[in-house]
Amino acid sequence: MLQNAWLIVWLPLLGFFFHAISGLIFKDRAAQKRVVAYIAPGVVLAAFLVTCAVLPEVMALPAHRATVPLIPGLGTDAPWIKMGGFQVNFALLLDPLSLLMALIVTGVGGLIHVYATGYMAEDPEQPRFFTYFNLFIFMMLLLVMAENFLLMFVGWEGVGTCSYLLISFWYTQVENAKAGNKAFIVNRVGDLGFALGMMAVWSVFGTLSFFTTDGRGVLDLAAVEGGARDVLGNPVSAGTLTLICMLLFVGAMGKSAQIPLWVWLPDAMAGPTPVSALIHAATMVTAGVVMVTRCSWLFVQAPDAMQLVGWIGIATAFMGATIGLVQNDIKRVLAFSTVSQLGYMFLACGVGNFTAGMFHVTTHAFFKALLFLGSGAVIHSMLGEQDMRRMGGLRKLIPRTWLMMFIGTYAIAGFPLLSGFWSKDEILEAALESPWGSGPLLYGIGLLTAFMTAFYMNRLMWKTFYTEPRFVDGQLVPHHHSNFDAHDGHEEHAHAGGDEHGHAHGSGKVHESPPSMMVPLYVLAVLSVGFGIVMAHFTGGRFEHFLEPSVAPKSLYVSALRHEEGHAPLIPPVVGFVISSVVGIAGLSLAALLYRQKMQTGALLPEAEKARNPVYQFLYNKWWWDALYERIFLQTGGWLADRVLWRLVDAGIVDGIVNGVAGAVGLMARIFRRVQTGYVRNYALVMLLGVVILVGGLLYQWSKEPPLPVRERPSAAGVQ
Amino acid sequence: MIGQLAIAFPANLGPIYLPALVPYIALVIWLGFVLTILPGLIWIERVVIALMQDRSGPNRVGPRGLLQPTADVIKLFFKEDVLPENVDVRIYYIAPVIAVILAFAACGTLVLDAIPFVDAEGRQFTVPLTVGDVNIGLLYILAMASLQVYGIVLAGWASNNKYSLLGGLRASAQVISYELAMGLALLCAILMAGSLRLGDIVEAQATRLPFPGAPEFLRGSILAWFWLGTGLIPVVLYTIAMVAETNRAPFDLPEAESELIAGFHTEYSSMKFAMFFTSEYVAMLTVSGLNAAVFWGGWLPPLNVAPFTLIPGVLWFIIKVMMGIFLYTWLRATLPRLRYDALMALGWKRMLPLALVWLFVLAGANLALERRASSAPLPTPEAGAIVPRMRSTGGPASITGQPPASAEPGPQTPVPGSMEAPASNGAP
Amino acid sequence: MLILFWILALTCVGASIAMVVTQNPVRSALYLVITFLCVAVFYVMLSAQFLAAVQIIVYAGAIMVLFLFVIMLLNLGAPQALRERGTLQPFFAAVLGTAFVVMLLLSNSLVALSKVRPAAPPEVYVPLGTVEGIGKNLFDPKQPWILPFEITSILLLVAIVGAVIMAKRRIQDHTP
Amino acid sequence: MITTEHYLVLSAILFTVGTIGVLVKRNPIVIFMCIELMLNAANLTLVALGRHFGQVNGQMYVIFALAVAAAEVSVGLGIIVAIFRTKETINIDEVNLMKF
Repeated sequence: MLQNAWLIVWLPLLGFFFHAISGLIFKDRAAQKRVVAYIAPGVVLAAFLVTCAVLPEVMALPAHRATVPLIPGLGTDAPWIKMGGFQVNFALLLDPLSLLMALIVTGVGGLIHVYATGYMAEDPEQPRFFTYFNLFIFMMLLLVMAENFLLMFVGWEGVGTCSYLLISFWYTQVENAKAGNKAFIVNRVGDLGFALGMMAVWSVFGTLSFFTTDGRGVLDLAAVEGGARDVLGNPVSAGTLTLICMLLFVGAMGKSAQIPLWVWLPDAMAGPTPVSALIHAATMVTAGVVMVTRCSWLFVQAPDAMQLVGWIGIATAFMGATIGLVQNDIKRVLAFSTVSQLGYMFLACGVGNFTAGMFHVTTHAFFKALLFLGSGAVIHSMLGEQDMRRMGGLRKLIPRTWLMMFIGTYAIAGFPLLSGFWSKDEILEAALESPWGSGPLLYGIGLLTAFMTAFYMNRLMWKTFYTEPRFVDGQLVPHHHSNFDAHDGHEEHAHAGGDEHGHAHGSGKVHESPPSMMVPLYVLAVLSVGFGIVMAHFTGGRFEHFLEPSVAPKSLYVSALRHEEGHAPLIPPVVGFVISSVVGIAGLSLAALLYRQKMQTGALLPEAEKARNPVYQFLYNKWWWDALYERIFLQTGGWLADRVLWRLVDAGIVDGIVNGVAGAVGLMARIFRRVQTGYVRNYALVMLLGVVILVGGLLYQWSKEPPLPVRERPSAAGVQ
Repeated sequence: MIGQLAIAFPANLGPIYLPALVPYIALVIWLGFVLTILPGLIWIERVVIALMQDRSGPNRVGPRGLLQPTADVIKLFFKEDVLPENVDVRIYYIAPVIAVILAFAACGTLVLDAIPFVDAEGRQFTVPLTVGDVNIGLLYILAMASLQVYGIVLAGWASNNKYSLLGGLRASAQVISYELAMGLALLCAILMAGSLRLGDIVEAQATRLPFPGAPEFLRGSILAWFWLGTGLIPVVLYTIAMVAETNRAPFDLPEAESELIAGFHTEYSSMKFAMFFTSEYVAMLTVSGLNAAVFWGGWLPPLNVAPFTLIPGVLWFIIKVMMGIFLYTWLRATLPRLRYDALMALGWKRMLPLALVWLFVLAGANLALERRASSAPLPTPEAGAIVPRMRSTGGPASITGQPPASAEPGPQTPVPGSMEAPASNGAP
Repeated sequence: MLILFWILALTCVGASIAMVVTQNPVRSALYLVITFLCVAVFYVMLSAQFLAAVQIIVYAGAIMVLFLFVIMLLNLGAPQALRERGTLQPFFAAVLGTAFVVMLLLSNSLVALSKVRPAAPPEVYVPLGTVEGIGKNLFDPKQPWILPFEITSILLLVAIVGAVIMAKRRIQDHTP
Repeated sequence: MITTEHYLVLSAILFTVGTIGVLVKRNPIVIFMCIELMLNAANLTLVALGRHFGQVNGQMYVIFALAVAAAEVSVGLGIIVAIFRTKETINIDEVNLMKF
């Protein structure tokens, strides 16, 4: 099976091709949608099965690592680019890290695909949606399984493209298109960092492959005993490594929505909810964490970069949590929670506990997907309504959805023994023992963030499910998310051979979601509950051991910091558990206490109060980040572009030079055109002048050295 | 040869090297003939035309008008020499001179006969009876013929007369056009003979069999001559072209009375007119002589049998030339004048392509024959039809009158990388 | 021979100068014909008989007749038609021309050909100029002339077509 | 005794005369003639040098030069006729579109 690992990547790609041309195959849109709805989740789940089959084989290998060809039939050294010493191969790297991510991508992704078949059933452009979705899965798999930086970069850019396409999937609404643009453009900044980091890697290590059989890969060289070696075998200076790591981290910032490049993620919620779940919560935004983890051997030898990662992470976590406190859009709350959780992950990386970060990536994928899909189910039930201020009392109406959301909330809030608790606790513990100091500070902020997370998640629950309904059931106005107007959508729906709940839509009543949406929720709920305890507790740190071959050992980091290993933890783990549990439960409880008193309005502050409260405004407006960016980049940049670059540089200097040259030439031409009399004789005269000068020069030359050797003339050789 | 009698003159008569005198003898013979026959030609022409048109012709001056040409000459001598107004005087005067000089220059290289000599060691060799024997003889004649047009053109232009100018223009266009067909027709014969020298061409006819396996007495007979040997078409083409080249009827457009009064010599009178007249008839003699030499066996008798071989070669040649003159007359009496566009169309669209194609056909046939001959068991140098027969008197020596022996090694001297022995030409 | 050379050379140069000086194109053409004929005789003196004949046939017989034909056709014979205006052009031309010829003479005397390499004996070069010598060389597969010869034939064909196209009166020129 | 240098000097003079003619004449036909003269001068040089070196190449070149000259004259005179037809003159100073 190992040699067939290319199937993991190829199945979604084939799905993509199929969906892309399905419009040509099926004349009947309904039939097309039906077939696509089977093929799209089918290929992803098939890829999941292949991954599951490949996993034990890889783990059975001594190095827990395998390089397999990407193009079937070719070797692992099948070159994609080959220029001189620069070679990039078409190959996949299979190791615990990539396989873990592949499992998440295909597993969670598959579930979300199944969910999406229900969620997108009414959209007439459902085939296009799944086209992008399958392409995204392919690109994401390429990203996590790439054998080298450049192939990873392809996936990196590919998921960015899919993200853009899916955010603005309903492109007829201009906000969606703008959100897509914003995501794409902000990501460009990060991508530039990644690209520069990649070039720096190549210039130092002379290759882009992570591992090679001859031990000349980037990470092979970085993992050399006694510090990283460059391509010539010389030690790489810490400064160089720091530069490389910082550049790579800039890329991670963009993709994983860290300060200062986080602003695109909340806006990305404009896409369909499965997109938010899959791309902007479970998989793509973790790409930065994966990349940092993949490069852990580089990062651990660059302490300054690690510190930066850690501080950025904790700052993002805190900021995301604070903003999440006050958002009203159900998906936005989740989006800021995602930003916040990603911050946790980077915090884990920054303090050198990459496995904790990856653990959180995994658990987060489960419960955040659960939450997003649950919120999607809520939105679906509410006929497209997303604003929590117009919800409430849904627990009675959609109890199964409530249960799923409840599990998700408690999982993310760090309720004891649920999976979020384990991973978050591990991160906080690691932060407390931060190798570069400031451990208590990080721990404190982390706890505060965890508290706020629990609070705003329960706030979401209360606003949505427990308080009095702030709408009239049966009179809901459907919010049609579609590129076509309501009639078209309903006609499509009717043609699609409507199931019953189509009529529920028509009646404007809240209704439970169809099974295709609920079944993935159940699976994710189970994982959210059980995964953490199984992995972290029952199997005794199985997860950590599993990832060990892919991640730099902590000892390397500590030795790089010249710290001594094995000092006693500041607080024993049991105490840590308790503190985490208390904080989580406290946050949940506080929210419950506060909102129990506001059952009618479902809001802690009246609207008028909100407008006057500067703290509220500060948080509600996302710390004024967007305004800051607007001021700095849009206005300043606009001024720069308009006044300086266009009017001064382009119109003044560049055009001035060009026009000046042209004008000068014209002026010269006006002078010299007198030479062109039009009389051929004059031209011929000048030619003769040239010939005279030429022959004269030659003669002068010959007068100094004769062109031919002079010989004596033999006698009687004359003519007649 | 002086007849076909096996007479050979000794080469050295005392201190005199006889072959060196041959050109002077030829000059005397040829000039005498031309100057004598010229007035006669006019008489012949008039009488023949008169006979053909069933009228008396000249009959007042002398018996049967025989003295008529003399009277004409005297009249021309004594007529007033008119100089029209606004002519370009120098060119007006020089044009007839050019015409007559070039006409005579061309006819000088015609070969009248071959004189056999035997030197002191008893070796026989022949010397062509001609004023100037050049190894590019045919080219020379063509060159002179092409220059003759100057006389006409300049006369036409210098006369300051529209008719003259048009006549001159017509003449130049006509001569240039027909020169091509003429040259190509001659090339066919040159191809067969392998030489440009007139004497060689005639000797090639003398030693030729009419067809392979013909009886020996036909060798060099009238059937072996090139009029048949080149396949009839070249001789027809040449005959037409030669008439056109000399601006004679039916190609006499440069002096078409009905359109151009008298064409280029409208403004000429007296002796200058006589010069044009002379040049035209000398040119007729020249092209007829060329016709006779190239296509009709030159000085050869029609058959190598007794009554014919008794007549000297010079006489045979003159007979053939006179037959050409008769042809001219006959055509003039018979055919109407061509329209100008028909003239051009005939020259460019009919004769030139035909000549070109025929040249190719002939060359191909010769090549095939040569192949077959060279694959024969015992190839002889004479086997190929285009094997050049180089005369021993080569180079410019014969022009300068030096003994031919001095240039003996000339043509046969192999130059490295440039020449091969003729026999090896077609060998695979 | 030397006397003949000098006579011809002076005739040749004189005719060429007269060609340039005279205002009458027809006379120019005639003087040029004289020059060509002199050159033809030089060819004979240089043992290039074939070239001499070709020079007369092609240059004097065809090219110059063509010139005369065109001159007469366009009726450009009137001497006053193209009178030269007084410009500095002739002066500069004369100066430069003089400088040019002086330099050419200098170069000739400088190279001193016969001192550099002795002239070939007559038995080597005399056969070269005959029709046979030229022809054998021209079509000798070992010599590089066959291809140029064929290309020349194409060139002439092109020239024929070009001349016809150029001089042909277009029908649409005369339709309103 | 005519040496090769005689011919070379002669052709140099002829060539220069032709050059000057090209420069001073206004009648394109005469200019053509002058070019022909220059060609002839060059041909004379070639033949003279060919004889000097005992090589046939000089004469070969002249043959090709003759062919080219013939082609040139035919096309050139065609052009002149065409120009005359459109401009009613062939004064080369009035055929001066190649200027500012």
